[in-house]
Amino acid sequence: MTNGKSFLSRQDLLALAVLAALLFIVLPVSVDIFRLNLVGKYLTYAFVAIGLVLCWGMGGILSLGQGVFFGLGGYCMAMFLKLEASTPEATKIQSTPGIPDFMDWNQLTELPWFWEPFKSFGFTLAAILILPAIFAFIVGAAMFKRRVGGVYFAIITQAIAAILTILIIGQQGYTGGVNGITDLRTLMGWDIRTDSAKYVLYFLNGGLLMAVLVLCLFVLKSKLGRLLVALRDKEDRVRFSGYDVANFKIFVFCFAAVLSAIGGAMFTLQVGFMSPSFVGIVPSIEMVIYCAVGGRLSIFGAVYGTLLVNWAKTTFSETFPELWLFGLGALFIAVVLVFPNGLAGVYRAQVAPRVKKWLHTRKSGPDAPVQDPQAAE
Amino acid sequence: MTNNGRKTGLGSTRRGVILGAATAVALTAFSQFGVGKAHADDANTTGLAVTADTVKVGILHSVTGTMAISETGSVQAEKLAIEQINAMGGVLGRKIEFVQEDGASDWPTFAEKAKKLLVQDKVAAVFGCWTSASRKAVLPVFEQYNGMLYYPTFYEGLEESPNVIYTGQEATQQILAGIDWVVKEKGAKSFYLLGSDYIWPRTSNKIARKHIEKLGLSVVGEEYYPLGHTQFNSVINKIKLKKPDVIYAIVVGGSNVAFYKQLKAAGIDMTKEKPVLMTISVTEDEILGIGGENIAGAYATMKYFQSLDNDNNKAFVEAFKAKYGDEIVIGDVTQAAYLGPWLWKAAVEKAGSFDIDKIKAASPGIELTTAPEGYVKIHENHHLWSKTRVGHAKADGQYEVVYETKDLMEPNPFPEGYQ
Amino acid sequence: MNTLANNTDFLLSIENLTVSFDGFKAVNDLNLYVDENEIHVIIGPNGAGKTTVLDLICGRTKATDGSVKFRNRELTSMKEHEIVREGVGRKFQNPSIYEDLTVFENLEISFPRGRNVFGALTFKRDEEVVSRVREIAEMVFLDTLLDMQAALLSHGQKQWLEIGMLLIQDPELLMLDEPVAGMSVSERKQTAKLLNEITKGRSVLVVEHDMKFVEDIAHRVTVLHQGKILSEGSMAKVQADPKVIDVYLGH
Amino acid sequence: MFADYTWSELGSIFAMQGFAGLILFSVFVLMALGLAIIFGQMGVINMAHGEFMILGAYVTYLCSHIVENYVPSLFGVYFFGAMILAFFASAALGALVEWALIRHLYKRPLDTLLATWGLSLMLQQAYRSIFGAREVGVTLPDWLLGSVALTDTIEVPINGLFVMALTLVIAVAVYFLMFRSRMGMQTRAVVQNRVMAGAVGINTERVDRKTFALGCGIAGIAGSAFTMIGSTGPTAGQLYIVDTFLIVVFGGAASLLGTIASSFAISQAQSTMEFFLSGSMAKVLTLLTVVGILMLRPEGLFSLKIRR
Repeated sequence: MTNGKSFLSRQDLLALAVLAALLFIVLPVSVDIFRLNLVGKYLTYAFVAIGLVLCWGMGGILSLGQGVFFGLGGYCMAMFLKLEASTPEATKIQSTPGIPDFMDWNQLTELPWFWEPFKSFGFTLAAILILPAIFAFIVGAAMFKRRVGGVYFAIITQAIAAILTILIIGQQGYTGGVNGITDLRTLMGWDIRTDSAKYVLYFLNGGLLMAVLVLCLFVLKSKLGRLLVALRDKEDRVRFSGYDVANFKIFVFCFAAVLSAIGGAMFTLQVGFMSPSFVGIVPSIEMVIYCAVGGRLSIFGAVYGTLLVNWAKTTFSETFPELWLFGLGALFIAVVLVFPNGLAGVYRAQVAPRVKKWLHTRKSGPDAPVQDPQAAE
Repeated sequence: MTNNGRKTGLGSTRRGVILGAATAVALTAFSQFGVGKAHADDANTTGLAVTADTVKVGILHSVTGTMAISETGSVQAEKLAIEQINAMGGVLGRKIEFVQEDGASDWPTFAEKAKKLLVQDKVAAVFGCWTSASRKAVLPVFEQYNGMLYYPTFYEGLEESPNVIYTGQEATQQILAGIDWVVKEKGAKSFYLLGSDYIWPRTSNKIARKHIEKLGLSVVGEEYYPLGHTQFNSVINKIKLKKPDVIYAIVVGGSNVAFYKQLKAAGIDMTKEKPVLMTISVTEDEILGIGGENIAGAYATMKYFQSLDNDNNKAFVEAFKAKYGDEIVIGDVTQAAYLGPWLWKAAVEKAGSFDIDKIKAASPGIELTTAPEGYVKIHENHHLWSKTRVGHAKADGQYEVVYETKDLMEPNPFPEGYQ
Repeated sequence: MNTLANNTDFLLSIENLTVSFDGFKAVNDLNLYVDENEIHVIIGPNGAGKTTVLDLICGRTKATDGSVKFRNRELTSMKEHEIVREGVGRKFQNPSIYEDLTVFENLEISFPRGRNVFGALTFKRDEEVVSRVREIAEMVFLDTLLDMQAALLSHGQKQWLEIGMLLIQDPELLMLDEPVAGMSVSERKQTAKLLNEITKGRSVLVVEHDMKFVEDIAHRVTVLHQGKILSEGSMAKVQADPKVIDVYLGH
Repeated sequence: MFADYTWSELGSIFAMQGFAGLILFSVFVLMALGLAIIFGQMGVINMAHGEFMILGAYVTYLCSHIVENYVPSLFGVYFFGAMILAFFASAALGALVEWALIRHLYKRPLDTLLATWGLSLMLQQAYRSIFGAREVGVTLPDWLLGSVALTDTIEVPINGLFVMALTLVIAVAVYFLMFRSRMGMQTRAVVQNRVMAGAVGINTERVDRKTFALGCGIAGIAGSAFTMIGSTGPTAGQLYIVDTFLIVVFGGAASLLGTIASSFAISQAQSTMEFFLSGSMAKVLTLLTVVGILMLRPEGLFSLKIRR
C-alpha cells in the first residue's frame, strides 16, 4: 500500500488465493454441474454484495435499489440473447417473424427503437457497463449534491426499485412483462444451455469476480478508500478539508452500480432468463443482507456471506420450508444485534490472529491453505 | 416458447441422465416377477427413477412466499390423485412416490428445483407450477432435459410445448363461451375490461376485446393496475361514468379482495340486472378471502366449479373433504391439478412405458371419463378439450352453474385473429 | 455601504452579515474584520452566535444577508470545499477526526493534493507527503504516534490532530472553535504555544470561553452578544468595558 | 371523454371522484401516522410496519369469527371492540419488539431497517403458520357495507365515510397526545435531546417504549380498518410499505402535519391521475413525481430550519 510496493498485501494475496482455490478447484471437483451452476448463480449476487460493501460499508450510503442495477445489466444481456434467439427462421410462425415472441403476442409489428442497438454484442457489453453508471450518476448527483443521505437515500432508492418493477411489468410488449425475457439459447452462436457451456460460464464468472475483487482492493487501498472511511465517520471534516464530498459518493455509487450490472449480466447468461422479480424491493434488500452477513466492511466477507446465505436458503428451504423464513428473519436480526461485522468480524476476532501467526512463522509465501477460512479481509 | 423450441425439443436426447440408466436397469433387472407387469427395462429405457415396484414423480409448487396462497390447493389435489392411483394399484403395477419441492414464489428457484427433480431425482413426471412466469422459467429446463410437466392453471395460451400437458384452459377456451353467453342471455352491449397488470389479464382481455368487437359490440374501457394494488375507487368511478353492461374483471391476488369490497361499497350491486360482473380469475379459493357476501351475484367463466352436479365430481369432492377437512373448497385449478396424475397414468399405460418420448407421443387423444369436470381429452397441442361453464356466485362462497357449453371447447393456444 | 466595503487591507472582512432561523436572528448585521497575521478571538456568553459566525464564514450555514469577503473574494456564494481551497480552515468544537484511521492517514487525507475522484485514486504517498506529514505531526506533538488509530488518542491529542489536519493544508485563515475545551492545564499551555507558533504567516480566528487562555493568545478580542458586537479591542479594553461586565456578570 | 354526458352526470362523477380522493387521503393518513411517529419522531425505520397493520387485521378477523359464532347479537358493533383490541395487540407487540430489538439500535438507524425487515419476515411466517397461507375473509356488519345515496347520482361508500371519520378521530387524538399531553411533551423532549431529557428526570426508556407502542398501535387500528377495503393475508402488509415510507418522507419526516399534507398531496395526485390515465401508469407517475420532488427538495414538504 505504500509507495513502490504492490497495493496487495500478503493478507490480500492469501485471501484471493483461498477464494480462488475454493471457486476454481474445490467446488468444481466436489459438486456436479447442476450444483456448480447454482454456485455460479449465487456468485452473481456476490458482485452486488461487493458493491454494497464499498457503497454502504465503506461509504455509509445504503442503497435499497441495487436490484435496479442488477436488473439493468441482466436485461441488457437478455435483450441481446433474445434478439439472437429470435431469428426470422426460429420465429416464422409469428405474425411478425424476427422479433421476440412476447412482442409478437403484444401486437408489436416491429422492433422498438431501443432494442435495435442490442443486436450488437459490443454495444450490449458497453451498455451493461455504461447504462447503470449513467443511471446511478443521475440519481446520485441529484441526491448527493443536495446532501440527501442515510435513511432518505435508502427509501428513495427503494421507491425507484418499486417504480422500475411496475414499469417493466406494465410495459410487457417492450420488456416481456412479469414473465421476463425467457428462453435464451445462444451467445454468438454458442449454445449456453449445455453443460460444457455452464462450466465455461462458471469459470468466466469466477474469473470476473476475482478481477472485480482485485479492482476493489485497488480502490480501497488508494486514498479514495481511506476517504470513504473518513466520509462515513466525519463527512463535514472531509468537506472542510477541501473535498467535494458529493463527487466521491457519486463515484462509489456508480461503481457499485456497475458491479451489480456485471453480476446481472452474468446471471442472465448462467440462468438463461431475466425477470422483474430481480429488480424489486425484496431482492434488493436480500442483497443487502448478503453483504451484512459477510461483514459490511469486507469484500471477501461479502462473497462468503452471499454463498452462505444462498446455500442455507437452498438447503433449508428444501427440508424445512416453514422454518426457513423464521431462520432468515432471525439471521437479519442476529447480524444486526450480535454480529454487526458479520462473518468478517468473526474471522478477524477468531481466525485472523492465527493466520497472521502462521504467515509469520512461514516466510515461504502465501500458498493456499487447505482449510477454508470463513472470510478474510 | 417459440415454435422452433417445440420442434427441437421433441428430438432432443436426455443429456445428463444417460449415466443413470445403467444403474436403474441393473437395479430393476432382478425383480421382474409380477404378472402383467411390464418389464422395467421395457417400460423405462431412459434411466428414470423407476424400479419394479415404484416410480418417482415430482411435485413443484410454491409452499412459501406470495404464491403459496394459490398453489396450496394444487399440491393437495395432486397428492390426493397420487394416493388414489396408488390405492388402485399404481401405474404399470408400480406405486407412485413423490418428491415435493418448494418453488418459493421465486422463478429461478422453480427452474433450479425443476432441474434438480429431473437431473438428480430423475422423476418420470412433474406436476407443478402455477404462474405463467414460473412455467416460462422451467420450460427450457424441461425441454433441455426432456422431462414431462403437467401444468394446472388456466393461462394466456401462446405456448405449446411437447414437454408440457396443460390441464387448465387456455384463454380462448375460457373467455369466448362466457362472452357469448353474457351477450345472449344478458343482452350485453358494452364492456369494461379491467385487470391486474401482467401477461395473463392483458392477453385474456385482448382476446375478449377482439371477440367483443367481432360481435359488433363495444369496449368502453380497459385498465390495468399493478399487482397488489388496493385502491380501486377511481376506476370504480370511471366504470360508473361509462355505465358498461358488463364489467369484465381479471384482477388477482390481494387486489381481488380490495376490488370486490370497494365495488360493493360503491353501490355497484352485482345482484341487479346491470351491470353484470364477469370474471375469469375468481375461483372458490379466492372467494374465501373476498368473502361470499362481497361477490355474490358475479358470474365466473371457467371449466370447473365445486358445485358441479355429476357423480365423478361428487366422489372427488367427498374424497377431497375426507382428506383435507370439511371446510376446504375446491377451485378450477385444484381440479385441473387433480387431472395431472390421472392423465399421466393414462398416457403411461397407453404407451406401456414411462419413457418421456413415448408418453409425449401417446398423450394426444387420451381421454379421461372419470374427471370431476366430466369428459376431457388431450388435444394434439397438449391442451385439453373441455367444456366451459358459467357460474353465478352465491353468498355462501359457492358458484351455481347456470350454463355449460354443449360441446367440448377446442383448445387453441395460438388463436388466429385474436392476437 | 460604508467606506470599508472595498477595503483590501483586511484578510477577512465581514459586513452586514445576518442570518435568521425562522425569524430568530442568530447573527444580526455583523461587521468584523481580521487582519493578516492576527489572532482574533471572539468571546461572548452562550447563544451569542459565536459558532454561527464561524459556520457562516466557512459556508456551513448560508447567510440570509450580508457579505463575507476573503482576500476580497466573496465567500457566501461558494461551496464549503471551495472556501477551503481559497485558504480558510475550520476546526470544530468537538474534535472532528477520522477515528478509524491512523494519525498518519488523518493527516495524509488532509494533505491538499488529489482532491478529486481521479486524483484520489491515483494519489501516491511520495516523499513530499511523508515528510510534510512528519513535519506537521511534530508541530502538534504527535510525531511519536503516527501509526496509532486516532480513536485511541486522548481528548487533547485529538484536538491537536485536528489542528494539524488544518495546518497541513496551509490555510491563510485558521478558525478554531474552543480549541482548549476539555484540555488539562499543561495541554492548554502547549496549545497556546502552538497557536503563537502557527500564527506566523497566517491569521487565526478563535472562539473561546477560557478567559485566561484568551488573554494568553489574543491580539484582538470581539465580544458578541445576541448576534451583535458588544465591544471590540484589546483584551484589557473589553474587560474594562461596562457593557461587557454587565452581560457577563449582570443577571 | 366527457362529450356524451350531461353536466349533472359529470358533476356527480366529479363529486364521487372527490370523495374517492378523500378516502384515499384518509387511508394514507391512517397508514402513515403510526410510521410518522416511529420513523419521523424516533428515527426508527420500521420495515415491519405493514406487519403490525396486518396483526390488527387478523385480530379483527378473530373477533369477527368469535362474535359471529358465540355472541351474534353483538355483531353489529363488534367492529369497534375489534379496533380497540387491534390497537392493544399491535401496541403490545410493538412494546415487546422495542424492548427486545429496537432499543439496542437507536444510534444505528440503518440497522433498524435490516432488523425490522427480518422481523417482518418472521411475522409473515408466523401469520402463515397460524392463520394459513390463504387470505382470510373478515365478515363485516351489514351497516358498514353498501353506500349512502346523497343524491340520485352521487353515492358514497359507507366504509369510506367510516375510514374518514376514524382518520379524523385518530389524527385529533394523536395531536392531543403528542402536543397537548405530558406524554407527548416527554416524547418530543426525548427525541430532541435524549441525554438532557434523561437528566431532567424523564424515564427515556419508558418514553421510547410507549412511543413505539403507540405508533404500532395506530398501525393496528389502520390494519383493522383496512379489512373493510383490502385483503388480509400473511404478506398483505408488504403492499403498504413503500407508499407509507414515501408519504412520511415526502411530508418531511419530523413533522406530523407534513405527513398529513403529503398524504393529501399524494392521494389527490394519484386519484386524479388514475381517473385520467390507466392504473399502472398513474401509479408510476405518482411515484416518479414524489421521488422527483424529493430529489429537488430532500427535506420534504415541511421542515424546520434548524440551527446546527
